[in-house]
Formats: sequence, C-alpha cells, structure tokens
Amino acid sequence: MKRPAADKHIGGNSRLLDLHRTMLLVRAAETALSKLFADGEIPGFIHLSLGQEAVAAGVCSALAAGDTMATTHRGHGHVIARGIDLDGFFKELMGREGGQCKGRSGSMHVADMNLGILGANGIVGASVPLALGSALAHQTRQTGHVAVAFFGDGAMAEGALYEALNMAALWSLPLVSVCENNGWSEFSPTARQFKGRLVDLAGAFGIRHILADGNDAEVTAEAAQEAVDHARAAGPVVLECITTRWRGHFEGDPQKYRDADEMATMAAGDPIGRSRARLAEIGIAASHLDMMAAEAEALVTGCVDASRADPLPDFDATLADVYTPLGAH
Amino acid sequence: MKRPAADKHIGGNSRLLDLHRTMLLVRAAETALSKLFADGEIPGFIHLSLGQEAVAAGVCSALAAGDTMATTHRGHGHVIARGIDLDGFFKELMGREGGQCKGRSGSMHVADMNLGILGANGIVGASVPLALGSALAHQTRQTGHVAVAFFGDGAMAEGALYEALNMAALWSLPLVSVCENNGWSEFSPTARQFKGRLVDLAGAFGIRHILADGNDAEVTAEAAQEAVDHARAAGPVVLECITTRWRGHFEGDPQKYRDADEMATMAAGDPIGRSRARLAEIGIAASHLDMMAAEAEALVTGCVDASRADPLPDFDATLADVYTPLGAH
Amino acid sequence: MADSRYVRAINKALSDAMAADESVILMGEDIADAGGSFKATRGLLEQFGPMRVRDTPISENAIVGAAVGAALSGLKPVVEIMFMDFVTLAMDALVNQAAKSRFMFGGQASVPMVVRLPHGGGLNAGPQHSQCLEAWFAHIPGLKVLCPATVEDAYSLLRAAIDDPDPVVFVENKALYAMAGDLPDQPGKAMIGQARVAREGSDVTVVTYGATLFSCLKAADELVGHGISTEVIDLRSLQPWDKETVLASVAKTHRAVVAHEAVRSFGIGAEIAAVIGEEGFDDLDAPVGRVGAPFMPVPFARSLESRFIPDAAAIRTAVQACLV
Amino acid sequence: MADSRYVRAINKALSDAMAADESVILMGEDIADAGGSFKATRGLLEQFGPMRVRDTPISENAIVGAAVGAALSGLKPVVEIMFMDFVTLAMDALVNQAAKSRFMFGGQASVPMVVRLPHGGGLNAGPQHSQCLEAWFAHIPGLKVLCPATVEDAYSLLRAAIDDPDPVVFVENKALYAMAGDLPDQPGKAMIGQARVAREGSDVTVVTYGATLFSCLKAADELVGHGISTEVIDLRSLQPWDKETVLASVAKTHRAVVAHEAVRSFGIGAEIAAVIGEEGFDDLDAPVGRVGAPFMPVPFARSLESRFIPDAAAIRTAVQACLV
Ligand SMILES: Cc1ncc(C[n+]2csc(CCOP(=O)(O)OP(=O)(O)O)c2C)c(N)n1
Ligand SMILES: Cc1ncc(C[n+]2csc(CCOP(=O)(O)OP(=O)(O)O)c2C)c(N)n1
Ligand SMILES: [Mg+2]
Ligand SMILES: [Mg+2]
Repeated sequence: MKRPAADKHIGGNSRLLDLHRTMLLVRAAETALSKLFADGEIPGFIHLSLGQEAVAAGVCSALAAGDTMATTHRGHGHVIARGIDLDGFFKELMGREGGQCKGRSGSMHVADMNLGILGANGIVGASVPLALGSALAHQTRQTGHVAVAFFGDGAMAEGALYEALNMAALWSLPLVSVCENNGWSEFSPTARQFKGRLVDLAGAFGIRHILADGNDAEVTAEAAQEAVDHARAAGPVVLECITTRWRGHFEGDPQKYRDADEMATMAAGDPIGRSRARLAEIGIAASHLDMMAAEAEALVTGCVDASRADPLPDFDATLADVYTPLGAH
Repeated sequence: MKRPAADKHIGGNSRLLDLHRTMLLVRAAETALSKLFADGEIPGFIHLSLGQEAVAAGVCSALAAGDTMATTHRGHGHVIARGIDLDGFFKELMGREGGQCKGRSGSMHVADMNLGILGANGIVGASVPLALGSALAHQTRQTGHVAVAFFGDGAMAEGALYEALNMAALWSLPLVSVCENNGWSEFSPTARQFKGRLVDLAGAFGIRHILADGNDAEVTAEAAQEAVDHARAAGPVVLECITTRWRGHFEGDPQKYRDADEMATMAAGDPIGRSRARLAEIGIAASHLDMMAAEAEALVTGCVDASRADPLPDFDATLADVYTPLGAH
Repeated sequence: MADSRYVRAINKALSDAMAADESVILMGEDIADAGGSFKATRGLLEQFGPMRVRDTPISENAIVGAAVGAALSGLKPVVEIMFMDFVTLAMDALVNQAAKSRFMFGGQASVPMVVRLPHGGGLNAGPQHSQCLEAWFAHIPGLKVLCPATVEDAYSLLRAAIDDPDPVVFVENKALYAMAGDLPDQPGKAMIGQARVAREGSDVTVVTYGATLFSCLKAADELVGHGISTEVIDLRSLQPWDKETVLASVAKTHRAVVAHEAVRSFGIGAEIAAVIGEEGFDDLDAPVGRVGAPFMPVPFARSLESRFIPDAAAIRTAVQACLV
Repeated sequence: MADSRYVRAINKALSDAMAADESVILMGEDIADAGGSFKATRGLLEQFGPMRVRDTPISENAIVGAAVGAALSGLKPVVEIMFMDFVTLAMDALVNQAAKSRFMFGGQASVPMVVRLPHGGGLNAGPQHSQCLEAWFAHIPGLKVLCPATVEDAYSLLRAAIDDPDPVVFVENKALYAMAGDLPDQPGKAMIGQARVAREGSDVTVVTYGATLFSCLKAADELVGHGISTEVIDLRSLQPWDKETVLASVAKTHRAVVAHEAVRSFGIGAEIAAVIGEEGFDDLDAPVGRVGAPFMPVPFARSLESRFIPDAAAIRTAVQACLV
C-alpha cells in the first residue's frame, strides 16, 4: 500500500504536517496492534510506543537516505517513521509468509536493509554497539552517512552503552545515540535502577549531549536535525528525548505499579494532540486533519486485512535459509 | 617464614617505616620473580608491579581485618602488601604443591580467603563486580567491612566497571574502587584507548573521586584512609592513583613501544627512593634502612629456596577437587 | 499434598530456603517489587525485605559477577536472569569466575550460588527469547546444571541447588511455569545427580529432561497401542548426570532414544548418546536415536515454532525407528 | 613452497584478503601498533592504515557488536579476541546478534564477519587463558566454526572464512603459532566443511582437529609397531563438519576414536561419536572411543597441565582399547 505524499502545497508547514502524518500512522498502527494482540491475532509479546510517537517521527525526519539505525524492543514507531512497508510490518507481527522478515522475527527484530534499519532488538542495550559498527562502516567507507542507535533509559545500565560511547568518542564516529527516556524500565522507575546522569556520562567522554522534549515532534525534529548534523560533521552525539510510555511494558501488563494521577495526566502531553493544535492554529482545517487521521487508519486497516489473508510461512524454506545460500553473494 | 614486626619504638614514624618495609618486600619479591622468570623457573607469564609499590602499600595500610579485596593480573604487590604468606605465594608462582592455590592458579589468580583476598584475576575488569558483590555481602551481613577493587586504567574501557559503579551508587555499598593508573594498557598508552575521565565518570554516578600520587606511599596511604573511611561510613568511592609501570606489560616484553626518556626518567619517581629519603631526613640511620632492605631480600631468598624444594602438585588430588567434597560444607 | 504450579514450587523453594538460611539472598531484574517477569519471586520482598531481595539494574554481567563476590563473602545468592538468552552477557562471571574460583584458589573457598535461567520456546517469543543453551554449561568443569520437569522437582531441585556449596545453573522451562501439579506439604530436597524413572518400560529407553519429558510420556502412551513398552528417564540433573540409571535401563531394554528441546546438533543429547554408545555398546540392539530441535534459530511465527519444538510424534518416530 | 609458520600463514591470509577486498577490516586489542599479542597482525597497520586496522579499547562486547553492525553495513570485519577465554564477554554479540541476524531478518542480509579465537593450553597460562570452548559455537545455528591444524590450513581456511558471507568463529591454537611448515607461493582457499585424511590407515579411524592432530599422528606412528594401521582425519571444520568423510572411513576401518584438547564431557567429540554411533552403527565393531581433557579447569603448574592435555599415549590407549 502506498502512503499519501507530503502536502507540498502547504509550503512552510509541510514539515509539521509530515511529522503529524507520521505520528498518526504510528498511532493508528499501534492502536490496531493493541486490539489485535488482545484478540490473540498476534503471537508472542509486543511493546507499544503509544505516547512516544514524537521521538520516532522527529528523529527519523532528520535522517537522509543511506543513514542507518538500530533500535529496541519498543521499535515499531522508529521503523514506521523510517518508512518501512506497513504491509510487510503487519504481516511480520502476525507471523505471515509475506512478513518483512518472513514471519521469523516478529515485533522484536523487524528490519529493512533497504532503509538501513538494522533491526529492532530483543537484547536491551545491543542496539548501541550495532549502530556503532554501522557508523564505523560509514566512516571507513566514507559514505557520509550517520548511524542512529535508539535505546531506552533502562538500557543505560548496560555496559554495552558505555563501551560503545567510548569507542565512538575515540574514533569520532558519526553515531547519534538517541535515549528514549520514558522514565520506566519494565515495571520499575528507572531512577530506582540507574544512578547516572546521561548528560554527565556523555560529558565524561567529551560527547555532546542534546536534551529534547520528546513529546513535541517539532522540538524533537529540530534537536534531531542538530544532532544528525553534528554527527555528520563532527562525530558522536547523544540525543536524550524525554517522553511518556502510555501503555504497559508489554501489552497485557496491567500496570498496577503506576499511580492513578500519572495515568490520568499522561494524555495531556499527547504529542499528536499538540501537533494537531498547532496545525489548527496555523489554519489547517479540522476536516483536513481528520482526513489525515482517517487515511492513516484506512491504511492500517488495509494492512491488517491483507495480513490476515496472507499465508503462513513454510517451515522447510525457513530451515533452508539459516546460512546464505551458495552463490547468493 | 615470619615477617619482622613493625618498629614500634620509632613511634610517630612507624607508619612510614611500615610502608617502606612493605614496599621493600614487594620490590624484593618481584625483583626475584623477574630473575626467576628469565631463568625459566616460573611457568606461564607474569605481570610485575615494580615501580607501583606505593599503591599496594598505601592502599592496604588503610584496610582492617575483615575487609576484602579483588585484584588484577598485576596483583603481586596488592596481595603481598595485604600480608599473604610469602612462602605460599612463591610456591604458587613456581607451580608447587605447597602453593597458596596448590599450584593451580599461578600469578594471575593468587587468593587468600583468610585475608579476604578474593583473588588476582586474569580477566580485565572482572575484579570490580567481584568486589561489588563482596561489598554487598558486607552491607547485607552488616559486617562493617569494606571491599576494595583494584583495576588498571585500561580496564576503564570494560562495561563491567561502569555497571558495577552504578550498582555501588544505587545501593551505596562500601566499595573502594582503586584505579591503578600507570598510563599503559599492555603495549598502548591508555589515552589511545579510553576517552573518558574517571573523575567525571564517578561524578556522573555521584560517587566521590579521590586522586593521589601513586608513587608516594604516604600520600597514597592518607588518600586510601580517607577513601576507606568514606566507604565505611557513606558508601562507594573511587581512588585514582597515578603511578608508573617500570617493566614491560609482562616479563619478556622488550617495550620497544616506550621511548627512551620515559624509561630514563622513570627511576626518578621511585616510591622506595622517596620513602627512604624521607626516613633519612627524619633521622633513620642509613644502616637501619639497609638492614630493612636486606631483611626483605633474605625473606624472599628463603621463600625461593623453599619453593624449589617443594614437591610438584599431584594430578589426581587436583582432579578430585573441582567441586566441594561432600561434608566439607 | 497441596495442588500447586511449577512457578509456585519455585517460589516456595526460594521462600523456604530464605527462611531456613539468612545468608540466602535474591538478585535480579524486577524480581522484588514486581515479583519477577514470571512471578517466581512474588511476595518475597514483602517477606524478606529489600536487603535480601534486590531489584537490580539491567546489568547481567555485573549482577552475576557480584553474586560470585557475594558467594565468596558469606552469602548464598540466587540470581534470576529473566531469559536464558541474556546469560550471554554474564558468561565471564559464570564460566571464568564462578566455575573456577574454588579450583583456582586451591580449594580455599566454595562459591555457593544459583543462577536461575528460564529457557525454551512455546511462547512465540522469537529467536532471542527462547533458546536452550544448557549444553554450554554442562561442558564447564566447576558448574552443576539442573533442569526440573515436574512441580515437585522444581521445588526439591531448587532447594538442593541453593544448599549446594558449588555454583549451580538452574534451568527452568518457561512453558512449564503455569503447569499444575502436586506438591507435598513438606517437600524434600533432591539429590543432585539422580535421574528419575518417570515411566517403566521394557522395549526401549527414552532419556530426556525438562518440558520434553511430557512429550516423551505422551509418545510412550501412544506407543502402547503399537505394542511398544517405553521406559522414560527424566535426567533432572545434566551435570553431573546419572549414567548408572541410564545404562541400567539400556541394559534392560537394549534400545535408547535421547530427546530434548535444545538444538540437536552438539546438544546435551550428544554426550548422553555417546556415553550409551561407548559404555552400553554390547547392550545395544539398535543405534541410539536423538531427537532435538532442528539446526535453526527459534522462529517466531506459530506455524514455524510449533514445528521447531520436538513433539511426541517426533519421539514416537525415533522410538519406532530403533525398533525396526 | 616457502617455509612458513602457522602464525605467519594467518598473517599472510589477513594481508592477502585485505589486499583483495578493501571491505575487509581488522579490529582487536593491540593488533595495530603492536601487531597483536601473538603477532598475527604484524605489519598490517603499516600496509593498510589505521582506518582498516583498528586498535580497540578493552571492550570485547562492543568490539564484536560493532563488527556485526559493520558487517551489516558493507564491511567484512575480522576481529581478534586475544584469548578465547575472553569471548565470554562477547557472547551476546556473537550468538544473539551475529548468528541470528540473517535468519531473523528473513534473509535480507548476511553477516560476513570472522572472530579469531586463540584457544588451548601448553603455555601454562592457567584456567582463564587456556580454554577450548568451540563446542559452544558449534551448537549455535547461524555460526560456522573452523579450526586449522596445519600451516597451509591456517591460510586456506582463514581466506575461506573471510570470503564466507556468514559469521565464522575461527579457532587458532596458541601452541601452534610458532610451528613451522610449508606454504605454497599461491596458497588456495579451503572449502568450508571438508575434512582432510591426514594419514591413511585400515584398522581404525581417529577423528580430530587442531593441535591434537599431531598427537594423533604420533600415536599412529607408534601403533605401527603394534601392527595397527591408523587412519587420521583432521576435521578442519567443526560446524559444518564432514560427516561423509568420517563415516566412509569408519565403514572401512569399523573402529573409531575421537580426540581433542577440549574437555571431553559435552565436547565436540560427543556429537561426532554420537553420529558415528547412530549412522555408522552397523559398521562398528567396537565402541567409539573418546579422548579429551579431564573434567577440570586448565591447571597452571607444568606438572598438572602436561597431564591435563591429552597426549599421544592417551590416544594410543584409546585406539588399542577399541581393538581388543
Ligand atoms: C539484556 C536484556 N536484559 C533484560 C531484558 C528484559 N527487558 C526487556 S525491556 C526491559 C526494560 C528496558 O527499559 P528501557 O531501556 O527504558 O526501554 P523501554 O522499555 O522503556 O522502552 C528489560 C529489562 C532484555 N530484553 N535484555
Ligand atoms: C577481558 C580481557 N581482555 C583482554 C585481556 C588482555 N589484557 C591483559 S592485561 C591488559 C591491559 C590492562 O591494562 P590495565 O587495566 O591498565 O592494567 P595494567 O596492565 O596497566 O596494570 C589486557 C588488554 C584480558 N586479560 N582480559
Ligand atoms: Mg524506559
Ligand atoms: Mg595500566
């Protein structure tokens, strides 16, 4: 399914509209996933990024073709914002033959090499060394591209992050480390697990740290552009986006550990509500905005239907594909 | 062999004399080891701490009975300063039955549970999580003891250090992390491997950092006392001792990578030369100081002779001791 | 006899061990407040307090390394690694430190610690959340490796593991956590290294462990219809493993099949089959069959994972193959 | 034919591969300026510059993880982990990332990387610097595992490993680095998965790999005196391994012994012996013997390590045992 093109005619506001459209797509996709999961149409477990759409839209809006990224278990928004084929995405999560990864990976490993998406990851912290290596390849091959590592605040406790930051600084690699700081590590406030301050850690390696309101798409987009430009020109940078996890750690998590007020006030920071309000301010008709939302939902509905109709992956073909077939390289 | 007791009669200066004596013992032991290794009397490889004696003497002078420590591949000085039986130490390095570890470990794993020495370690960075766990035991069991982790400057690149610092801060554990900063990581200046500054890293976790001239035993002893007191009372602390590695990374390393001036000027910072000068200033007779050095050398010579005479470890007994014998616990 | 569940038996074993010995402490990610991802530690924080039940940061290497240091300093740590797949981050601590310390230190110290590792598929959790890596640990001198299949063994083996003076890798099967079963009111402690004859038979010996036990028992039931009497042995302990019981059974049946969920190639079954082939050579009337997962990462899709995990049919086929 | 050494063959293979393909890069601790702890990378910094020959910090996990990311981004990284024992710090990157990426991504990408792991004893380097852990990797779908024993194989297998589109664990034996041997002026590239009959014989088949090959050849020489003709097979590739060649030999000799330096229990030999026992059952006139290190960490003292490492006498005894 093709996505609607950017409304170039709206000129100066096209960026905000694009961000808004991207967030609507992520929102529609994950809202559908939540329902599909509840209905048992999605195997395994999924981690939704509802409420965090501005980080995905903002960061990916700053990337150019050829730039690469590695993400986390909560990576739906990132890969959708990067432009992954939504059809293949849904088929993957629903375990179908036509899935982006042929139904072998599910939510936690979605990848698209053509878009430079080196995969979501089931291992907390693993995205950073992967992106580090991709940045090393960019530098060695002089591609001029940057590599982005998404990681969560809980992942800050993994030594992999620290080792990678040092190597990025040592070799001044074009690495943008994006901390999606939602304050939670599974069922615990990250403050109860991690005593370090990311700004100081980055500083200890002489790495620039940029802080952004991750619930505001435009702010995040600008910060991300600054970070990406810095990485391209001058080496590693850390972008910390403060955002909000609306759902449980995984779907089905009752979130007993979160207090009522937090749950209640969450919606106030809704990145999509914000961008919609700003677009209204600058005169975009509510009808147009509603249409955009409807388009996103229609797109998703189409993908879901197509996925349901898609055949299940074939076991023998899968078993035959563990190694690269001779001659394929 | 018993070690000569501290010269209590010299009163106020007894600490410096004790530090001096400890350093003389480490110096004598490692000078002998260097020769023994060259003569093929020591199997495997050994990493000497000649030039770094003040760190070992200073830090261990601040420890009380019951305090624990984990050290590194360059740990001879630490375990000797902590009071390990020199006889068992030499027998271990020479691979004898009477060795501290029955000849199974050699230089890199010497341990003495009675002295709270949780072992030297062949894995760079591993000493820190081990000491972290020991500190955790001290806290949980309310022993009032502290745990010391020795690590080198090159080990700062290992994620294990970072993970452990965070956990120590999180639980405010009585952990003293001692960085023996000799500027070298094997054959490379650590500056070419590690971009971080330890003071900033500690700071990022709110951990106190104390810097000391690791070539001055008294200065190191005072800094160590401050660090140990802090750990006992208030939780984790990092003690960074700037010192000098005189020998190669391991014995037999020709050190082609070090430039002549560095090699030439090294001796100037000799911690033993310094303490000897200061003792002379305060009126300790040269003859007495010579006698102390002679005592240390005699002690070592005795251990070497005893080790040569010691039987080789028995294979079958060794094979039978992989697991704890039933009833031993 | 109270009816319980596999995960509740684990929970009770932890609780009883902590009540019996105050040097036992727990460490792991979200094990305290949240009671663990699989609820194995539910209620223990309330019962024993935050000093002994510690929520850790996401730092597997330092967690297990700290457990070793704590075990060398008077505690008996029990660590939960949320999924066995994550132990890849703690291999130095387990293999170079925990397993070797006693030996390296000349027997001066023991390292009484347990690392709990939930393994296995069936949850469609995908390639990085479903592996069975126990063969790695069975290859390491200094480690002991246990894997309970029943509710009672989940309790009795875990109590034995915690009492053991040496480091124990305790493998739990995620798909079994919810399994119901009886637990005696005063459950005992197992003897590490003893297998259990889960079903007696005379024609063939099937050696297994973990969740695969139930596929083996199902296959055995089905084989009765084919006139085949199957003896099923649940190893329970993989390192050390109960050679005597296995060889005695093979001496009786003259045929053997080894089955497990782990990948077949270079898996636990290889050692068992090799030893039967070597020491039971004269008893064998047929090659030792081996059933295990095919040589591929654990796939996500239901249609793939259900075929990946060895089932009763695969075991039945292997048994019949060694009876023709 | 130039006379060379095992380590020089490694060095030449790296140099030739880098000259032939500029996407090949090297990473490791002290491999550039210092030329590597065992000098395997000597001169390559001068030849190919600091972009392609990178001295890394002491960060095994991030080094191997970065290699995976680089391999997914157009490079062919060759990583040196100084001692195989240190790979315990990089298991996630190797096992969860490198091995599975191609599969998990639905075949979209390959991960062309090599991790060089010096294993084995003989240097009195002690329990944390001498292990043989190759069985771990052979158990992981997605990885290939090679182990050259000869100077020529050190070259030809490493070239093949670097050319291979999938991640290869390349096991080198530290005790062999200084070994002299011939290297053709235009040495070729090996075919991964092919064993080599190192010595022909008719009475018994000895299957081995790595440094143990030479103990096997020595044993074979000695056995001639006892009227025993021994065929010695050098596997060279452990995953995949050359079942056909091994089974063909056993079909001829009817007897087999598997020997390696790694710990016997749950080692590589277990799988080889199990497969011979299963697929070669009717050919076997005697149980498959297995020779490997005893179940203990690698001890330091000369008197201990010399008895720990399986020698020609142990192999001779095992061969004779299957001929009585
Ligand atoms: C190495 C590893 N340890 C533990 C886990 C289990 N786990 C999955 S997500 C998670 C919390 C991650 O928190 P954060 O990094 O903040 O990401 P978020 O879920 O908030 O997006 C944990 C502990 C894992 N997947 N990998
Ligand atoms: C995990 C690990 N990686 C690499 C090595 C090899 N190695 C031994 S010592 C050393 C350098 C350590 O430097 P530093 O920490 O500064 O200690 P120093 O030798 O200077 O005392 C290295 C890389 C090792 N032993 N363990
Ligand atoms: Mg978070
Ligand atoms: Mg140093």
